[in-house]
Formats: sequence, C-alpha cells, structure tokens
Amino acid sequence: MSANDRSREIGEFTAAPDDDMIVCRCEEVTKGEIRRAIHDGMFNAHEVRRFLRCGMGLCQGQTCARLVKAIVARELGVSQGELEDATGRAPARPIEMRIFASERGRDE
Amino acid sequence: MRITEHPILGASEERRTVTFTHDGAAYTGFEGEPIAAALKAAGIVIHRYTKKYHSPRGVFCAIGRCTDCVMVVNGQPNVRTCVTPLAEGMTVDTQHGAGGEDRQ
Amino acid sequence: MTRYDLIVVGAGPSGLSAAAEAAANGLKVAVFDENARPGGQLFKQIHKFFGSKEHKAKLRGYDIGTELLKEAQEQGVEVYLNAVVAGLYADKEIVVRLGEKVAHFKGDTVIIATGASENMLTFEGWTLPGVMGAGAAQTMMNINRVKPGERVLMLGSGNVGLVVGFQLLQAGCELVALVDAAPRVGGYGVHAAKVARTGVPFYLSHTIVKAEGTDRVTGVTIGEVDSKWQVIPGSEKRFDVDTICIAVGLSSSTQLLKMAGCELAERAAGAGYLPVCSDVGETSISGLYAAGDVSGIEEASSAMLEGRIAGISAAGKLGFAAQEAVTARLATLTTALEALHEGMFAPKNRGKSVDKTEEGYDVSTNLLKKGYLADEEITKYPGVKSVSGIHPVIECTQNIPCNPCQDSCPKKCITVGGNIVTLPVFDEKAGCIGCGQCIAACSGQAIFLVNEDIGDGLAAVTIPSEFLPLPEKGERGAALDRAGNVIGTAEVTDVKSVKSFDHTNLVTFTVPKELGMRARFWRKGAAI
Amino acid sequence: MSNVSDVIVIGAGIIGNATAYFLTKKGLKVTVLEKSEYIGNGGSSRNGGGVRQSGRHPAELPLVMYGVKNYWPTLSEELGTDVEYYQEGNLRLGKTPEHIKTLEGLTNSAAAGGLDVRMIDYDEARAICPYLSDEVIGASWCPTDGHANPLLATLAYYRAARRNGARFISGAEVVEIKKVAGRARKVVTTDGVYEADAIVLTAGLESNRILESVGLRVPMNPALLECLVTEDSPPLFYQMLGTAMADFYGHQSKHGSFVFGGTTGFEPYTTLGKTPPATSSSAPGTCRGIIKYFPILKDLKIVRTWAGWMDDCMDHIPVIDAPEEVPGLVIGCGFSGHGFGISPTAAVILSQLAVGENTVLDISKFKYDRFKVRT
Repeated sequence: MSANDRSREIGEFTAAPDDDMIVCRCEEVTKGEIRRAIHDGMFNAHEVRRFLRCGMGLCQGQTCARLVKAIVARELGVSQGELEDATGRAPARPIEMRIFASERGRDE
Repeated sequence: MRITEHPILGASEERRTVTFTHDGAAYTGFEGEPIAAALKAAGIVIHRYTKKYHSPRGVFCAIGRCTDCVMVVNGQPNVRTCVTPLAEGMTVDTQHGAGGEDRQ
Repeated sequence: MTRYDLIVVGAGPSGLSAAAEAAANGLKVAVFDENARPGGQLFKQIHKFFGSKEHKAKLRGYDIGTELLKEAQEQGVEVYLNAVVAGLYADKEIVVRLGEKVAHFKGDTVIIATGASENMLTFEGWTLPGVMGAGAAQTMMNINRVKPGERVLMLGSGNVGLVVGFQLLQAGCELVALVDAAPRVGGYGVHAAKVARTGVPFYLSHTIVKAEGTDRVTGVTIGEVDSKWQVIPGSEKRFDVDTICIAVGLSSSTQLLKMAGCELAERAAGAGYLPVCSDVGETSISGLYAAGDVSGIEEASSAMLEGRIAGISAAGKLGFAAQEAVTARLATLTTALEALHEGMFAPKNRGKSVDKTEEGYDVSTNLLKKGYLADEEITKYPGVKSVSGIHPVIECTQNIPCNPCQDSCPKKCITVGGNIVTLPVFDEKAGCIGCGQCIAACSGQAIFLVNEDIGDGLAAVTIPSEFLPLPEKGERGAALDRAGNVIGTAEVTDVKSVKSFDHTNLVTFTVPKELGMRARFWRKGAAI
Repeated sequence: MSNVSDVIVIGAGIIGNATAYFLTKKGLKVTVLEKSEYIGNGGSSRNGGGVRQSGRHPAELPLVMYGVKNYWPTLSEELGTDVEYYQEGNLRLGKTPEHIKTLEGLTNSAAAGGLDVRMIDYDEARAICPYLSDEVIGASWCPTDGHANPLLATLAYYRAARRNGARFISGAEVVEIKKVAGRARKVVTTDGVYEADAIVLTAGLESNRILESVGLRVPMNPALLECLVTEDSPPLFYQMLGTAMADFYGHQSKHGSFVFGGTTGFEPYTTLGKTPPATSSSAPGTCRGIIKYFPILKDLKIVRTWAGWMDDCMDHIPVIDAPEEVPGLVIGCGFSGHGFGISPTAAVILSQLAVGENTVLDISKFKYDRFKVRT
C-alpha cells in the first residue's frame, strides 16, 4: 500500500504517560492532542498544525515545529526526513499593523 | 543577581538608572537594557500566565524568537521583554492570557 | 526603491564577513540585523577561539566581533540595526521594519546569514520559568550582565553546553551538574576538562526526568537512561536548582530562505532541512546565498569563512572582481575552511564515535564519559612528558583544528605541524623557560607549567585562571585534581596578570611533590 | 487494496472532501486523490473564512442560502469537529456616497433574491460594532451571514469522510482521466490507476490540466489571494467585515486572532509559480485599509501572511455540472475565490450528480457549456 494512502494502518491510539506534556508553548497544545490528531488522519505537521493550532501562536512554531515533526514521524513510523519542514512566512517577527501600514517613501 | 565584576568582561560600565513599575510596584533598572534583564536583576522571573492553563512563563530564548517572555508594556500586550529596551517611566505588567483588555 | 549590489541579512560572524569582503571589492553593501547590537552571537562568546591565525584563533569572540565590525565599517558597509527583515520576496526584495515604519529594499545579490536558534526538548515542567536555552543564559550573563540563576543544571555536553557551563561559573553561578543523555561528552574534551576540574559532576547517559516548582523552578530530578533512552527506575537523583539550561543543539534559521522559495533538503538523517547550496553558498535561486549557521550548523570560525566565500562570489557574479582574482581568493578561503573541517569533530564525523586519534593514540574514555583525563593515562599523549625542571604539560588529546600553542613558545618547545588538527608535541630538549605564553595562548586552557620537584618535597604548578577573585600571593587554598576532587593544600606563589594574556591569569601554586602531575585547579578556602 | 470504487473524487480541498463525505453517507465506496502531500493545501487552507450570503453573485445566492439554512449551523456537531462557525452578521462598510451607491446595488440585488439584507446608517452600524471609525457613513447589514474556520472545516470533512471509509491518497498527481467504452472511468496517477463508476473533479485550478485528457476546458485563470492573521486579542466583535471597495475583508476568530484578506489590484498579474508568492506590498496595503475602518486594531501585531491561488472563472461563478459530452464525469471547479461559504451545498449537489440523483437546487446557471463568445 502506498505511503500516501491515508487508510494505511498506523495502529490504534494508545494513551501514554506524557500525553499531557505541552509541546506548543504558545498555543498550549499537548503531546496527547497531537498524537490523537495523527490517528485521526493528520499525517503530517502541516495538517496537525491546521487542526490543532500548534505552531500558529505568537512565535509561529519557532520552538515547537521540530518537536511536532518528531512526534508525527514517530507515530507514523517514518523518518523525519520524509516529512517536509514547516513553511516560512512573513513577517519573521510579529509586527504591528500600524507599522506595516506605514511604508517609508510613501506619502512623504 | 547583577554581575558587577567579571573575570573576562571586567567591571560593568556606567549606565543611566531609570525607574519603572512592575504590577504597580516601583523598581529601577538601566536605561536601554532589555526589560527582562531589569526584571531578572530585581528577582522577577514570572512574566506571564498562559491563556488556557494559566501556567507561569518566563525568559526562555532571550533573543526575541520564542515569545514566551511577553508582558503588557505601557498597556500593550505581547511585548517581547527580552529584546525591548527599558525606558524611564515604563509600566511593565504581568500578562494574563492574551492580555490587551485595556488596549482601547 | 533603494537598491544595493548586495544585501546581507544578519550581522553575525558570517554576515559581517560577507559584507566586508564584498564591500572591499567595490560593492555597495547593506547589512540588516534585528538586534540593537551587531555581531550576532560573537559578543556572547567570551572564550578564546580555536583555529589558526587565519581563523582569528586565541582571540575572544567579542574581540573578533569588534574587529569585524570595524572592518565592515571601514569598507563602507551600511549596517542597519534594530532592523527586522520581515520578509524576502520575489526579485530579491526585502521588507524591513525600521523603527515605526517598514521599508523596501532590493539587492542584485542577497546573502542570508540569519544563523540558528536553539533546539529544545520536553520534560515534565519544561515550561516553568527558570528553564531556558543555554544561549538565553549566555545572553543574560554576558550581554545583559545579569546572572540567569544562582544554582544551575546544564543539560547537554556539546560545545555549547560545556562553554556556557564554564561561563556560568565565571559569572559566579553554581553549576550543580552537567547532564547528557548520550553516553559520551559531545563537545571538545578540553572544554569538558576545564569544567570538570572545578568540581562539576558530569552525568552522561542521564536525562531530565522533571523540573520541580509551581511558579518557578525549585529543583530538578535526573535519571540514568538505558539503551532505548528510557529512564532506569531507581536511578533518579535530585538537585536543588533555580535554573535549568538546555543545550541540545541548534537549528538553522531558514525562514527567509523558505519564504523566497529556495530548495531545501535533508543532507543527513536528522540534520533538519537545509538550503541546497553550491560550493560558494549560492542557493537554488540565482544570486541568493546562504552563509554561516543558516546553511548548516558549524562554528563561528567557519561561519566567517563561509561569509567571505559568499561575499567574494557575489563580487565575481556582479562583475566587481575579475574572475582570476575571485578564483585565487576562493582558493585561500576554501583551504582555510577545509582546515576547520578536519579532525575528530569535523562535520563528516558527526554521530560517529572516533576511538583513536589520527596519530593512533587511544581517545581517553575517561574524558568522554566523565569529562576529564585519568591521572594514569595522561603521559600517553605527546604533549605530556614527565621531565625534570619546569616544563609545559599539554593536556590536548583529541584532533581539533587549533595551533596557537605552536607559535606562542619562544623556544619552539611545542610542535603541531602542518596539519592543524595534529596533537601538539612537547620537545623536552628545546629548553622551556617557563614564560607561560603557551598557557595564555591555549584556547582550551589545557596547558599547564609544572616543575615536579622544586625541593622541600614540593612541586610547582602554573594554571590558567579566568575566575574571580584571583588568589593572593601566599594564600593557601585547596588543590583539585582533574576530576575536581580536593587532593591537598596548595599555596599560591605567583599570580601573573599580563595584558597580552588577555584576561587569562597565570596562577602558580605549590603542592606536595606527588601531586604535581595531578593538581590542576586551585580553589579558595580550606582543603576539605 | 482494490483500486476500484464507486466514485473517485479528484482534489482533497473542502469541496472534494465534503463531496466524499456526502458520498460515503450514501454508503458508497469513495477514493479521493490529492496531488499535494497535504489535504486541503490550496484555497481551502488559504481563504478568509467568510460564510457570506450578502455580496454574492445572484446565481450563487440560492446555494449559500441553502447552506446557511441547512448545513452551517449544525456542521460542527455533524462532523464532530468545532469548525468555529459564527453567525453574527456581515457588515459591508462605506465611507463615501459612491461606496453607498455600490452597497445599495448589491443590497437590492440580494434582497430581490430573498435575502434578509438592508442598508443601515452610521449610528446603527456603530450599535452593531462600536469600534468602527467615524469615517464610515453607512453599511449594508446581513444578520444571518457569518464566518467559520476554513482550516478546520476542510479537515473536519476529511476526517469525517475518512472515518466513514473514504480512502484518501495524497501526494499522487493525476496524469489523466481515461474513458472506457465512451464513459470516463479510469484515473491514472503517478502511483497507480484507479477506477470508478463516476469521477468528480474538484481540483481547482489544476482541473483544466486534467480535463484536457478528456477534451474539456473551463475558462478560468489563476488570481492571487493574500491574507494575514494577527496575534490573539480579547473578543471585540464577531461580525464578518467587508468594504464596498472590497479592499479588505475579515473577522475575529474564535481563537481571538483577526484574519483579514485584502487586494492590491495586482492579483491578476502575478507569475504562476510552484507556490503562491505572497507579495511585498499586500500586507502594508491591507493594514492601511483595516486601520482606516477599525483604528482600534492598529496596535495588533501581524504574525503571519500568506497567499493562495483562486480559480477565477470567466463569469466569476463556478462550474457545477455533469457535462453530457463526457458521461461519468462530474465537474466542480472555478469557484472564483468564494467556494468556502457554498462548499456544503456545492458538495451535496456534486454527490448527487455523481450518482445520477436529482439535485437539491437548480444548477442550470453552473453548466459547463454556458460560456459563449461575445458576438
């Protein structure tokens, strides 16, 4: 069966002692929630992120992206290299609307 | 907690002292140092309590990336205190959740 | 729109080097950095660097930063600080936050030198205030001049963990333990040894079980791990600490490269996604380069060379430098970079356990497992010879790219040779005069001067000291061995602080003769 | 596992996932083929989340009204995932008499279609949303409009369809559709050949590349869509917001962050690349637009911006049809940037077309062959 087949058997979700560990510090998403989402069909960090918001907080996944990827890889039994990295999006740091709205050289 | 004499870096340079408040109480720090440094020197390590589980957070990366050290500064929430310079008269408050209730 | 020949993002070691190199070739260059001060991590690096003269070896990081900055400014590089590059867009355009506005700039070439950020790992209590990256602790103490904590546990025995661990001691913090889940010390043995000899215990094959505390860290429990990284029940140990530092590796900060649409790939399993680059650091997008840690984690010394390589390449690409000149310069820089890629810790050896040096000496398992060399094995190495009279004892036992000791000796007692990673050899016939230059020159603080018999049943030992307060002449304290155990009383007979030694003080003490080849640290207070 | 199913759905965006969901509810065996490694990686994960009826093309109005009545209010419960649907109304704002004229035109047309929408003055608009700038002079107001979280809704349909037994295959690009004895039956992908009694094509912009293999084409073009999201903020208001000029639109999400989309005017002129390129001028422009209408938001920090492709149809409404010339094939594409709000209705109709049932609504306006030359 193709590795991309979402009906592929990855085993039942089984509770683990560290399931209540926070993984995404900004959005406070736990390891257990992430593991559950994977068993619900979210087979990569992008889908897990969109489903649970881990990596969507103020820091945009700067700390948790790698941690989430490692959990996904482990749960699916694949190497981390098979999973793509988080995307990079502007702004690299949070920037206020009023600052974004003021462009140097505009209306000056 | 301040390092006044250091075997490699020597004595700390003279810096201007400024006054700021933290949750209403007055403190002093050095002008231009990160807010987080002034707080640390004053023994304050809890910067915020999170939204979902109300758990305490402090300085984690100290270079403005992880955003864990954010506080309400001069009424604005989510200010990264590890990279925001301290200025005279700043109000620095523990952030609860997203903060910003007083933004308007 | 303002356009530059070269835009560099990141004013760290690679970015500044790239900018200086390009500007020296006539390019109009701007460097953007989000921080208030340039230098990236260099100004946090208060230790002396390894390498050779070309790598600015034996200079401290912040001095290299100052030099680089001066060079860039003299070459006319515009350095924008507090300038957050928010995005990298099509046509090599950047949007930068400058104060209360954003500005747009385009570069005919762009070099991304955004460095890396610290990896983290999770354990119970890891979100408590007091748990922080080792880099965070370093920033707090070396830049902000505030102690990150009073009692600290360090997780990670790579160079970052070891170096920051030592710097915590220098800042006056107590380092209660250095812990690593791996069974071997990951960083340079010399870095480990200088921490271990102060009495800091190493716990290899251990990990953090939990951080304790309700509002902040008040303690930590560690435990020994089995071959499957599971904690062995009953192996737990608890420490009172207020701070836990995490040094478990770095990840390249590739966000801007991803935004631009560069091709990224995993070069080795577990290495993370890195930009696919040519030999000179050019990414899959023509004219867009990656240099320094963003293109793969290495040391600051290699980052500087990678920056220069990208800088001269950009100059060649844009027609500012003639092809022959570019080729010649690249050859020099590449040779220097290759030298850093030699030795046991070379990128190619990552994840491998090297058991023998290139010369065939056994690598000390004590050093790898406990952080220090055992007394009985020390004379196996070519830098250590037990001879009469004053002589250097060079406790440098791993192939690392470093050779300042060779040039430091006015009597040519020390030879590293043409291959920079070769272990230094002590030549007892050359006639050591006990000047101590080698002690101050050794970035690893691995050279000592010993006179094993000065009469009266005593030996004299001179050690490098970078701690405060310095002892007084005549002061009696404790002599510690390489493991940090108190082995006797030591009386200070000389304290030498010379400007050219650059804050490495030479402390000479006497100990009973049988301790001359064992005593490697002096501690204030009684020998208990 | 057998590669034969009752229906193949090509494209795992929200339309495809919802179609698969409705088909599995009929007890059918469904296979969903997705080119990307990720489910819902196109417009479904990149849009602004509006579930609007006001401001719709008259032809689409019945579809969205049907969805707002029959699907959206119970969607979270039905799919077992909170899709963060808020039905708090839509304010479309105007600052000039010309704006008001535009809004009146839209309002009249929608009201004629049976929608509860009307023009309101500044005071009434302020009473609904007290944070409006005093430059606003009036607005159109549709109380039954709302918004939902497109990321969650897309994945919720996927999750529910998968739980119902739909087989999803991601990371395999469809190469061609093959006819067998005059009927579309086989789908060749980069990793295999799949076969079904009916094929539903919901592949957005990619649809034309696939349609080519059976000699069909929908007149549509890529158009860029750009959005941004802020840090989270305490609740301020939950209406869906827009302007007469359509310079921005958006809402506050359940999470507290504000999601806004905006346009620069350059959207049709962007090079079609591998990934949709966010442009350097979009976020500044959108922020200027927002601050003019909602000055209170000026200090909110933007944490992320992104772009997506819209499959902009010649007449800006979709093709939802089972074209007679290719039996076995059902097309649902060309949603032109407003597919999210009508996705449940569009999907139920596509599922009905796939099995030859009568559709719940008339689809004559969405026929494949409606496009005619000008003269």
